[in-house]
Amino acid sequence: MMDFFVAPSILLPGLSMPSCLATVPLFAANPFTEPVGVIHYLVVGAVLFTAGIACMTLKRNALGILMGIELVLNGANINFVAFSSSYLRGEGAPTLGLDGQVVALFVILLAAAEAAVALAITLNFYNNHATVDVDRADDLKG
Amino acid sequence: MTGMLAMDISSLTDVIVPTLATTFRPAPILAALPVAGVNWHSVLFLLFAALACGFAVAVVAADNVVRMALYLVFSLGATAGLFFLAGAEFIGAMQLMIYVGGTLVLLVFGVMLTAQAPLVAIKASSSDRTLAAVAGASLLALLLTAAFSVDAWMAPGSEVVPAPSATPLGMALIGVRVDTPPPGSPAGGRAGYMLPFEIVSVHLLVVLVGAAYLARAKRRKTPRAIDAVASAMPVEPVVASTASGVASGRPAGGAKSALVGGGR
Amino acid sequence: MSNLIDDDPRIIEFDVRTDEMLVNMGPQHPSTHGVLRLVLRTDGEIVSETEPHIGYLHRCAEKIGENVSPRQWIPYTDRLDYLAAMNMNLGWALTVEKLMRHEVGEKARHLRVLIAELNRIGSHLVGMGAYGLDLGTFSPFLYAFREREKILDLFEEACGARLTYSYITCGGATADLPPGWLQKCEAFLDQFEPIIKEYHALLTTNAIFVKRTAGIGVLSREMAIDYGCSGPVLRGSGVDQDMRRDGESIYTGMYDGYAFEVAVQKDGRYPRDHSYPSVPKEAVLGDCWHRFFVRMLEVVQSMDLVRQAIDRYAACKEPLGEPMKLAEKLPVGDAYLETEAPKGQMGFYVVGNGTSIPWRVRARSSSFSNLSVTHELCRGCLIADVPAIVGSLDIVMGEIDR
Amino acid sequence: MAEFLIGLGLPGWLAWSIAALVSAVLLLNVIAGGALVFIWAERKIAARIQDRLGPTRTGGRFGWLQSLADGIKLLAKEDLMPEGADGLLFRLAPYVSFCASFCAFIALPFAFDVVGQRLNVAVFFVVAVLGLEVFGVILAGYASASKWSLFGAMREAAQVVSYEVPLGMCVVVPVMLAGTMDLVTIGEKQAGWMSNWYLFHDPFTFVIFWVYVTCAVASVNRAPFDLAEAESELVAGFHTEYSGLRWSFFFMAEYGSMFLVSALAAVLFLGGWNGPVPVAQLVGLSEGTGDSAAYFVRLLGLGNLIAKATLGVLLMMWIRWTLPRLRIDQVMTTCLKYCTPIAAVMFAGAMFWQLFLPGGLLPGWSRPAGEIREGWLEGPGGLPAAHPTTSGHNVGVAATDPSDSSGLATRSPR
Repeated sequence: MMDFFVAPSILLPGLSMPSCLATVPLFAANPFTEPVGVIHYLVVGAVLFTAGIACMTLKRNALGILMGIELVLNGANINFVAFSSSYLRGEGAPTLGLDGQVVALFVILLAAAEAAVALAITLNFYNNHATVDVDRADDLKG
Repeated sequence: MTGMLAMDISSLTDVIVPTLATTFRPAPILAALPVAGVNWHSVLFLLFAALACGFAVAVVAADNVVRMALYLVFSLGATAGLFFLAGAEFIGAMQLMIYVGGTLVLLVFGVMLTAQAPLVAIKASSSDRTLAAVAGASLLALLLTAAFSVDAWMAPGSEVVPAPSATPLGMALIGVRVDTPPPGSPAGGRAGYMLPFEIVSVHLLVVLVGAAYLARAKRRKTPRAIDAVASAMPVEPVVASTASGVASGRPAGGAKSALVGGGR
Repeated sequence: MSNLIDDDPRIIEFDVRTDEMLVNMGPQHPSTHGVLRLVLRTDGEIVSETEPHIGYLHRCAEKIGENVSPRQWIPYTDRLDYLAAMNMNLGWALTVEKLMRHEVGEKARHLRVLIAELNRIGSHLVGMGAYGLDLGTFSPFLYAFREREKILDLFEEACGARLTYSYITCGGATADLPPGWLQKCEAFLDQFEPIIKEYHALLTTNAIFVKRTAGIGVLSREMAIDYGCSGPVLRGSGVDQDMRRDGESIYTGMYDGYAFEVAVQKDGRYPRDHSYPSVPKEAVLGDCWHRFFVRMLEVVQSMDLVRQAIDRYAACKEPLGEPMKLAEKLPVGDAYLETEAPKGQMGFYVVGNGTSIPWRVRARSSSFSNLSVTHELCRGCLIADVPAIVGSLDIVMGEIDR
Repeated sequence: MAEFLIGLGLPGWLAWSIAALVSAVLLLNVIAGGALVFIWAERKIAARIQDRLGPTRTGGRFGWLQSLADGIKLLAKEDLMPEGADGLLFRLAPYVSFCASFCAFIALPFAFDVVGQRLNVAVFFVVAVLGLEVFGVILAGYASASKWSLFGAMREAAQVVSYEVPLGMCVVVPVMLAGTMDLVTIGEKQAGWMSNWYLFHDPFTFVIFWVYVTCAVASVNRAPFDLAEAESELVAGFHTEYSGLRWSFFFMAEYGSMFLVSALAAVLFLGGWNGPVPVAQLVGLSEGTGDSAAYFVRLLGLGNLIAKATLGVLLMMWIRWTLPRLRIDQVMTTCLKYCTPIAAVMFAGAMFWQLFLPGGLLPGWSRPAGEIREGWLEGPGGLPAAHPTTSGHNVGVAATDPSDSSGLATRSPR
């Protein structure tokens, strides 16, 4: 499992490197001693987001797709909290302040509601077709 | 008299502690340890980030739906840890309680209800896997380049910050913004969140009532004969087998009574 | 893929597809008294069908009865209902005496009433304690056994055994009571009187106990009579029948002159209900609570009978008399007699063919017919109710499987 | 602790790590020690209730080594796994359950500022983590591949999740009275005589305490609500297939959360580390007067809290050995039809009481706990009233209210 935040430059040999190569030393230095910045959280958020998208595309089980959605929502949440936290932004940098946290709060609440409805639909689907395999949900096919 | 007693004890200890400190000097080897000042905040961040990303990838990789649910629980738990580290304690606790303790319990209930024997592990074909891997990697690369392109985000975090407190968040939710506006933010009052807060609560009520209605258990007059469970694998022929729960506990042999036998 | 909903008109709507499970409340289950196996068909928590499987404790007791003389079969009757061995001995002894038309002395009759009723108290105590266990509380079991130990000490003094006594035998009893036994028995009864109130407080009036038993497993009068239930199960449904009063003369003769009231609810009132807790409003006649309450009343009733038996036994001066000889010749013919055992009407049938070995021996078990009611009572109840219902029937597998 | 080590010349980060390690080990021992004592206490109490002696022969007079004997037996027992079981989940379940129970101890204060990590959202964190124990149970039930354990797991999951609602509501009332979720502040606001305890603050909170006790007993799966391991029906519920060390982890998790729930009740309602009579203040010792005095006061506080928590656990044991078990639907109805409505009404009552009678019936009778609320309104950016910015690095508004004499500004995490 690639350790993303230590050396992203290895990951993207082929692509044209962005101008920010100069700040790579931020990561070349020992990650254990450097204070954590927003970029670290953005990387984790990106990984979660991508895993969520992959899970939604890959899984044939309706509940697998639901789990993918949860991962995507959490990826977004991490970014919101990262931008709202004064730890990570350093002195004087404009942060989202409280708004980031409140939006994250609403995302969590609405994810609960969404999961409830999605599960009700899945159970009814399972009830009608005795399976949760989404590939078998092709009744409307022409 | 008691006051006197208190004085004696405290004066006594004031003598002991300094002498103890001077005599016991850790040997210089301690200072020569290879790792300079380890920043615990970063180390914990690396731990929780590794957990979150590792289990997220494990969710994608796993086939058994129950294992996927377990890995998701660990991944979201680690995310809650990340929130705590970022200073958003209330959001971390909220994530633990609502998300992991509520939504995922709901999800696990759904898994338990539907994960009958044939549906537990639906294998994805290998071609889909490689396709998903390539698409995922490219999307990740795109996101990372975008993230690295902004220099402002690359600055390391600050050391000394105010202790996190949930009260400003609570006050914001009822409309009174008591937190100091961050430096450089536009002047003028910032909006409280009274209206969205009320809307979300009503929304949650409506949604949960709807979901409960959608998945309600309906009464029925006669006990329902179990019909054949359509196998999830299109390859296998549809086997008319009694779907008797997770582990089939069919009583061994026994008389051909109506209860046990039956040509289902 | 065709629509799988079976459009059967009887089905109004379909259920969330939870599969019905066949669940084994297996022979080694802690709450089925002894080795009873219940196959439950459950849909989630609701039990739709129950099928008891028995036979795990079968020992061919009746076949052995055809190879030994009646007095030699007494130890086998101990092992039928091992919680009330004295009543079993009494039932078999009376049946043989009915066949032989052998009259037992008055002292032996009073001794038999004394011992049988004392054993009924012991059996009901075990019933009460085990029922507490089925509902999840452990303490009443130990309170019940503390009292039962005292009864067993008395029996040990009388006949040397604590569980399988073989004390009452054809033609009387194997030995007379040792001196001083009556005073000890009376002392036990005196200290047992207030403890009954303790049991009522512990279980009968306990709010959670009432919630778990009132209105559960309601057995109607007609169904109780149809299935041939007997004893506290029958009286719990309000049927006024007790073999000690309605039985055959040879059995009821023993209880002549005893002040005796059948513990059954007649027109809404239990006998002497002034000193007992009132019936809770949720309790329906014939439910688990009433069966339990009838057993508690019978304990008090048996205590009165024992006191009267002590006085009458002390009053008759002549010796106890010898029991029948081991190899007594049985007349040709048969005899069937039902006695009121603690679990219900225990019937014994014996066929003599002139030799000292009976030609055929058969025992009619009360628990067997009481158990046959479970699939009626357990239909539609929750899984937690099944042990509550089976516990209220107070069945003993030794008696059922024989 | 860390300052002390730094004083000894250790580098900063090593000092902080050792301090964290020490508090973690201490908390672990609280659970382990607690479990040992409670195993013995449960056997003795059960015996006394059932008119018998309980363990007498193991180790000296009162059989106090019985817990050790149990421990050795559990260690020696073979850890078998049923044939159809799902290996990973089966092994993981007890540790998930134990971690959830242990994790909540981090935010639990044992005396003034003697706490693993002083969280500002301590109450919320404890209740949230308490709910996570359900996963250990569900995993155990599913992984044991037997119908009975699945029944037990589903019952327990449904029960614990549904009892979280009234539990949450009961916990909110003391938080409202104290104006903060920080357990240390809640405990400290109940200092002084017993009348300052929130239990006696107003009649509504008194009722809420008893609803809390019921919900706590239910959410920890004890006494009349122990559906999951109902011996008579489900053999032993979700941990039927476990034996040996794994089973002992479930056992420790149960005793840990029992102690936790009682300690939470003690801090929220019964004044936490403040004894019925403020002995420390009477004797003249208090936080301010020198190190050893503060240490003694905290030791006294520690004793108070552990005594109250132990009383709570003994109460649970007493209930267990007297009452029969409720049926699953009766448990659910008590939650939805009795606990939640009563908690809601009492919460509303406490709120109105707090709004209209902040000083209690007699104005001076109990210290007005509501000022923290006003303090916030005058904050910068809020209403125009100027607010004295407290010294030091605390840019935001002080979490403590100005009138609180012993107000300690929340310390900076670094």
